[in-house]
Amino acid sequence: MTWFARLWATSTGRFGVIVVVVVVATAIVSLFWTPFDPGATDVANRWALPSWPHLLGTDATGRDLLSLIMAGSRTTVVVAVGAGIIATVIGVALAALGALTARWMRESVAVFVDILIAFPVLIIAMMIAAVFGGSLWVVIWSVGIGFGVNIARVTRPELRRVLQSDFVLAGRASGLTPAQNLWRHLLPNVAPVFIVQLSWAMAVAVLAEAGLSYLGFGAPVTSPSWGVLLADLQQYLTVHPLSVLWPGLAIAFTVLGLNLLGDGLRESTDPTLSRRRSPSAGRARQHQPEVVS
Amino acid sequence: TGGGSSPSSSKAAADPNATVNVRLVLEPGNLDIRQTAGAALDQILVDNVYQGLVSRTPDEKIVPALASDWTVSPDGLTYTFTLREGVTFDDGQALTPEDVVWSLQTRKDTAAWSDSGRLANVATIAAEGQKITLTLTKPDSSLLWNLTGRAGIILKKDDTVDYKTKANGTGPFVLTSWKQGDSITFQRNDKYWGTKAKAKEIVWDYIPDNQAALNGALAGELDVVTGFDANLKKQVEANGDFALKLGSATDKFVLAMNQKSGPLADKRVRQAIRQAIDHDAIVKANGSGVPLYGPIPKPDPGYEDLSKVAPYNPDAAKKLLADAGQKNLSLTLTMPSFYGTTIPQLLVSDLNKVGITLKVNSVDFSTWLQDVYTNQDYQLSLVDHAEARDFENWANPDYYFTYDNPQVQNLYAQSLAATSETDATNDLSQAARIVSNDMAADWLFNWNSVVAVATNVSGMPVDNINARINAAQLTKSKG
Amino acid sequence: MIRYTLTRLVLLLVGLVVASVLIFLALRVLPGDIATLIAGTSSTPAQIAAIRQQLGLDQPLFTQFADWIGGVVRGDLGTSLRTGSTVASELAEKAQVTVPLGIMALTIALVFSIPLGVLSAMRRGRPEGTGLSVGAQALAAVPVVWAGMMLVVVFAVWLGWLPAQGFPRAGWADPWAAFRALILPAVTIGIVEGAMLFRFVRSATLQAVGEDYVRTAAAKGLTRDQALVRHGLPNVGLSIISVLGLQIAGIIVGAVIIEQLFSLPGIGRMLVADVAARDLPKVQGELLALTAFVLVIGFFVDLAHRIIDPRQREAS
Amino acid sequence: MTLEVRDLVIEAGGRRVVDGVSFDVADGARMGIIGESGSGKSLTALAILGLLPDGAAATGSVLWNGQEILGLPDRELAELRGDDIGIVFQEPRTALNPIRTVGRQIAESVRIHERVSKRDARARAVAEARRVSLPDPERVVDRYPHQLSGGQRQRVAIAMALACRPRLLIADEPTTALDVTIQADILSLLGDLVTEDGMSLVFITHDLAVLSRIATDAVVLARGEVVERGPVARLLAAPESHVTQGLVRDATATLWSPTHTTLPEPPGEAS
Amino acid sequence: MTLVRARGLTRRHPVPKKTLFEKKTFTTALDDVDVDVREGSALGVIGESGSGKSTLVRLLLGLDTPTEGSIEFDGRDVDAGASARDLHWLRRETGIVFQDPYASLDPRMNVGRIVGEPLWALDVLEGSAARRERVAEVLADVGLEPDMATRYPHEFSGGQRQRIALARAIVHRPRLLVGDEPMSALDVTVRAQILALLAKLRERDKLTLVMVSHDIGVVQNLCDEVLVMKDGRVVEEGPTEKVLLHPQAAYTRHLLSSIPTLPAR
Ligand SMILES: Nc1ncnc2c1ncn2[C@@H]1O[C@H](COP(=O)(O)OP(=O)(O)OP(=O)(O)O)[C@@H](O)[C@H]1O
Ligand SMILES: Nc1ncnc2c1ncn2[C@@H]1O[C@H](COP(=O)(O)OP(=O)(O)OP(=O)(O)O)[C@@H](O)[C@H]1O
Ligand SMILES: [Mg+2]
Ligand SMILES: [Mg+2]
Repeated sequence: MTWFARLWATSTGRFGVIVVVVVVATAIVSLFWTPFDPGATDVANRWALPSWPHLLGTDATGRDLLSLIMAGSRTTVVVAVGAGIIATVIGVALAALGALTARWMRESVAVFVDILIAFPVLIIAMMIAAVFGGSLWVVIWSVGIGFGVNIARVTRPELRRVLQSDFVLAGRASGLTPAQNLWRHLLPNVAPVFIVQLSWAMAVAVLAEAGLSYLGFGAPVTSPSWGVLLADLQQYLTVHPLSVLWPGLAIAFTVLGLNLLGDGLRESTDPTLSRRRSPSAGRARQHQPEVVS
Repeated sequence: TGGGSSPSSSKAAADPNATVNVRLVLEPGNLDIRQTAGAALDQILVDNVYQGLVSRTPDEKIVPALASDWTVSPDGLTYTFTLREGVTFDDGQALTPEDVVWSLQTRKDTAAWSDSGRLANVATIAAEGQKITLTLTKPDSSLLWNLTGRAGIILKKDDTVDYKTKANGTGPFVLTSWKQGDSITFQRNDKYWGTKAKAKEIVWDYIPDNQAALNGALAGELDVVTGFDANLKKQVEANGDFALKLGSATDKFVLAMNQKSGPLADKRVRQAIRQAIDHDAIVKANGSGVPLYGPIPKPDPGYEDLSKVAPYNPDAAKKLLADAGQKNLSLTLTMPSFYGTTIPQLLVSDLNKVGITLKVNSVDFSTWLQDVYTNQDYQLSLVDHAEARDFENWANPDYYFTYDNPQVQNLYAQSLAATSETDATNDLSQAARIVSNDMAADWLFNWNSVVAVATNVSGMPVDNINARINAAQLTKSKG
Repeated sequence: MIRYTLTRLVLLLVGLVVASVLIFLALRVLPGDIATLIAGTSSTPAQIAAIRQQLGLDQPLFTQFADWIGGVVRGDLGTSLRTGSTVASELAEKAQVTVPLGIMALTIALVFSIPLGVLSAMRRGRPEGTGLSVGAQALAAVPVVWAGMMLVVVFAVWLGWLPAQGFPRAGWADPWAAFRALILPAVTIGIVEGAMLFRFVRSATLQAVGEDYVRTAAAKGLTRDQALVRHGLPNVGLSIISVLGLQIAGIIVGAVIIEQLFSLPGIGRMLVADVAARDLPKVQGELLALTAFVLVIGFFVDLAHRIIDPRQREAS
Repeated sequence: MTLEVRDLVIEAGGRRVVDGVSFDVADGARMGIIGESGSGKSLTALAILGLLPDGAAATGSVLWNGQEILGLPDRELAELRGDDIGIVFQEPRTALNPIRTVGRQIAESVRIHERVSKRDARARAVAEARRVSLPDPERVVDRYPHQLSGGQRQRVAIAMALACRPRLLIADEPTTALDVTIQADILSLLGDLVTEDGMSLVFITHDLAVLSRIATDAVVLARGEVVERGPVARLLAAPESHVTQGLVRDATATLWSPTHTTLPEPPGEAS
Repeated sequence: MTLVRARGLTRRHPVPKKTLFEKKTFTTALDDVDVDVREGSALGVIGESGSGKSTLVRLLLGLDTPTEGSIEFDGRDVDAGASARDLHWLRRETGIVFQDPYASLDPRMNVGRIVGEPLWALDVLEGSAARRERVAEVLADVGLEPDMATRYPHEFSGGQRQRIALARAIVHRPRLLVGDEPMSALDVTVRAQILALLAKLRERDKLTLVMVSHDIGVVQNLCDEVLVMKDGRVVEEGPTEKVLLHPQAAYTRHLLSSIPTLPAR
């Protein structure tokens, strides 16, 4: 079975995949079509309740909420992917430095990572926002840095473990250079741990976008973004409670999807959850059922 | 609107021991009235704690304060004030003429103090008994007005009070505590020289979040909510314990355009932007305020209706842009982040309709000060200029407005030098018309204050309360 | 153990030094300064220069850093440029809101996540276990701002049981009012953080279910649930302790947002205001204190690990 | 005290992995269960005590002294476990709780079933540790599992299973993870204990040589079914089913033989 | 003729410092060991867990650097510190099978790639077709179907996996095959099969074998020389017959007497 089939077989994974597909598809569709121009205001029709033609209603300046939510998924995708990429680069770099280099280097990197972890994401965000003004980049970089450090922390021991595994040694015995070994054996085997972390990082990024937008460090106030929309509409919560529901639901739905995707990936890639790991020493005999799920 | 304070609708007798909780939006950085800029300080400290020789009413009339009366020589060069007797500072020390001379002189001579430039025309300050005499180098029709503000505040000579966190004034209230990030508390000054304040205690609660303020009001934790978002009107009125009051104000939301270079140096582009913006929609979306088409708002002298200069007309705007050869114009608006999202949303949409892509960069106020105000590194900027009678900025070519028209500068100088109020006003309105015709900027609207006042509260001023709130009459009845 | 503590202490100090340099440098990159802010929108360059000199902002960077660090070493976190009061005293004052808020939030998070996480792991595969897990997943996905608003609308605005915002001016002199003011904010952070913790507890417990030593314990005459609780959980607890270290950072972030939402005069809101005001000495003092706090928590987490886990307690 | 297993069927992961296994263990008997890896030996043992892992379920009948114990509520089964029936598992590395002293773990079943005080429990732990020949029992009870060697840990596991003097001991490959020298010690220890107390023993292994040392009778499992049963000596000397024959042949092929060193005849062709 | 010749091999590992203030300490995994492996012979290494068997094997194959001592392979110095490419000559001559059939195969590679890895890495045989052919051939040699090359390790039983590992170790036709307890993780049935396979390869390809095992039966059946180790030292060595049937060292005797036996048939 491919990893995807295994993922699809778990109910969490399936839900996660569906959510991600829905969000990405919405983002793509919104590039070409939304019911209304998401930026177009129509003050005469402000605070319309859900009805035709504004299926989800309108906001304080009469913008169509459905169009805004659709267009906002673009921002969400950009934030999630951007934060994901930065977290990946930082995570891999720090994990590699912390696992593959000389011992003094490994240990200093580990200490450095521990210090960085002590800086909450938000504080990184505030600093970046103060320098460059509120923008998506603030969210992307701060979550990317913050979670990259987390990923490094989780991936490093995993990398060490794989590094000490017999098949890496066997690779050396077969004549592989360290670089070849890294590429052929180490990275593919660390990838699962990594991907799981990544999907959680993306979930955090989506949530962080909402939190940072509320504090004014997030996306530009006029860009279609769920976080901005939520921050914007929450001011009128007691008067127009229905409108604030939509961005909240969109965020919760996406975050739930990404979290469950991460859980599903973990279930479907972690060998400890399907069969017991072989003891590293001793003469424990292993048995393998004919069909492995 | 227009009255100094809202009449109380409650018949119940005022409670002399009342504590009134007033929500304000922006907290001052510190309490140093000498040099810390920002309306947040004047708003509560001037009149209530600190006083000048003269003061002003919410509708901009100049009235006696520490001076019981004053005279101006016919040539407009000598101002003579009679200082009241029996005035004491909060620390118990009596106010002396030396304090007055020292305060004004130090203000004039200390660059770091705010508004020191406003006393630039004053040549000498002298005291003789209770008579304080100011002689001027040239007539200055704004001097009295200036003395009602920071420039005229009277402090105790060589006071050692920690100005940053405490105050020592002569007003009807004593500042008793400042809990940073939360509230400032005033207590009635029982040794006040004039009519004593009505409430025993006023608490200024700083709550930036509108919804939190509304919740606080609904939960009975606040008696007055200023800076109320008119969009939340329904909620507060449904509650029945509050009434919404509208007050006039001199807040001008100025869409400044950097006309030194780039596409905005072209007057047609600036006009196109003005005509593309639907000012009525902005007012409607904001829920309060009045449209404004020139640099002087209605409460200030020199106001006239300039709505014909650049009326809303997207088609005309498109044509102007085409004439100017601007296709696919993309502009960046730099604005402090605390003005909310409604206005930028409308601007983006309106400009988009005529083919201008607007990017909005909302930043910390300090970043705005550095980039826009100091370095003039911007294309469009949006700031609320709350100060009354601040036309001088259009006559200052170095100001961040980047507007430089000698004719306007002359007219303004002329108005300052005028010894008759009518002349001064006429000069101002003429200058304002030129500024608007030059498309020096766009004035989105004249903000009005919206105040939610509990039905058992009386004496809450509603006009111009962004500039100052005289709380002497403010009080609450029991129940 | 003592040696280990010393080693770990050295690491902690190294961490603090690195952090202080990072903080100092990072803040100097901020555009705008407090002098222009004090001077305002009708200022002249001369006025700004005068203020800058008055505040010592014209000193070279290194001098400023040396002054600051020198003070920190002597236990002086610095003074605010805006108000002239010491950072330490302001932190101490705001801590009266934030620390109880954090403790309450953490307590709520723990009280709700640990038993329910364990329960849902024990009832895995059954409707109630799945239901708990789905509920927690959903809660963990809710933005904290949204959760806070909903709670306010229900419990403060509709039902009027609890205050909607603010903190009593009397502070803890009026303990009941102060406590009530913190309930909604703490519940908001508590359930969102607790939901995340729940997921962790559940998965750690599920892992413990499969451990051989839990089965061994059951073989000795415990029911399987008892075996899990008596033998699995203490081990789960070990990993929860490490996660808690990180959770504290999460609570700090939550506090910044929540203090804003509930207008609480706490450290988070003060920090945001100070950054906006470019009161750099104060911001760096606050950040250093915050970082030190998290690092110290990390220190104690590691020590706790050592003490609880005999495998690590061993020196050699 | 007899154990009767009748038509035990275990479904795991949607497959039938134990299919109709029956056997009896009389009082004082030493019964072996052998079979190749994956033949269902461990699951059978776990099913008897109601300790099957998640996703596995048993049907059929398990009688302990004539009482049906299969499908009893966990609470009632728990009273039997450790008291009437003790079990030792294969892997000494993971079978002990890493954060509890071994003394506490040894005495736990005593505390559960006999409700003795903490102090008495400790004394019992020392006594039990001595019984399984742990060195320096007074001190060893205060150690943690990671401070013991593999052989010592397995002794602890045995002490734990025996602490309440069960009537039946199930040993699931208790020596597979150990060195031969240690294995020899443990086997003789077990043999002695069973003889002394007269309890019955179910010994699970895949190793015929080990089986022949410890058990008198055995059942042979293959793919979840019993393919042959009888006295061990007979099974080794004259295996009937070809599964047993294969096991015996393969065992001989790789087994150390102190008498000859010539290569034996080629073993079963690689499949 | 001596294929491998090692003198005075010592390997110490630093004990990780638990605190900054500790002195550096070492454990000695291997202590002054001499080994000679004759071309075409089969050397068995036995001894209890932790006696340094694996350490010895790694040193012999240049996978680890000795703290002291030297190794020659076919008269040429083995320098484990050299770059991977500079060791290709040694890798072409040697192959290794590890104990754990689950841990030694990369779960994310198919069998064809795993087995073909030495060919690829060592640049043996030109062209992917030739390599594929050799992989199919060697799979057949170890008793697996050639079409299994496209499957993944987890689809195989332990015994089959160990054959895959064996195929990888011999795919480039080395002269020396080293097994580090290649059978101890398998059950008797499979063990017998692998044993037969090794015997066949030894016969047919004239492989030199070094076989580490705690399982004395395996050594007895496969090897003509034996090395007995304890605590990093060699306690006894010599022809299999001599050492196993007439052990001299007390430890060897104890070891042999611990082994369970079947009653004679
Ligand atoms: N939790 C489980 N879920 C699904 N299948 C299982 C589970 N546990 C065991 N099995 C399968 O049941 C069969 C019997 O397993 P069992 O552990 O009883 O074998 P065994 O005879 O003890 O083998 P070994 O000698 O290797 O210990 C095997 O095919 C195994 O794969
Ligand atoms: N990387 C290492 N760091 C520290 N000590 C090590 C390391 N590798 C091996 N040792 C120690 O060296 C000694 C010999 O180990 P080695 O693995 O060679 O033993 P072995 O005979 O192969 O044992 P086994 O039969 O368990 O595989 C052991 O005490 C081991 O703990
Ligand atoms: Mg088993
Ligand atoms: Mg080894």
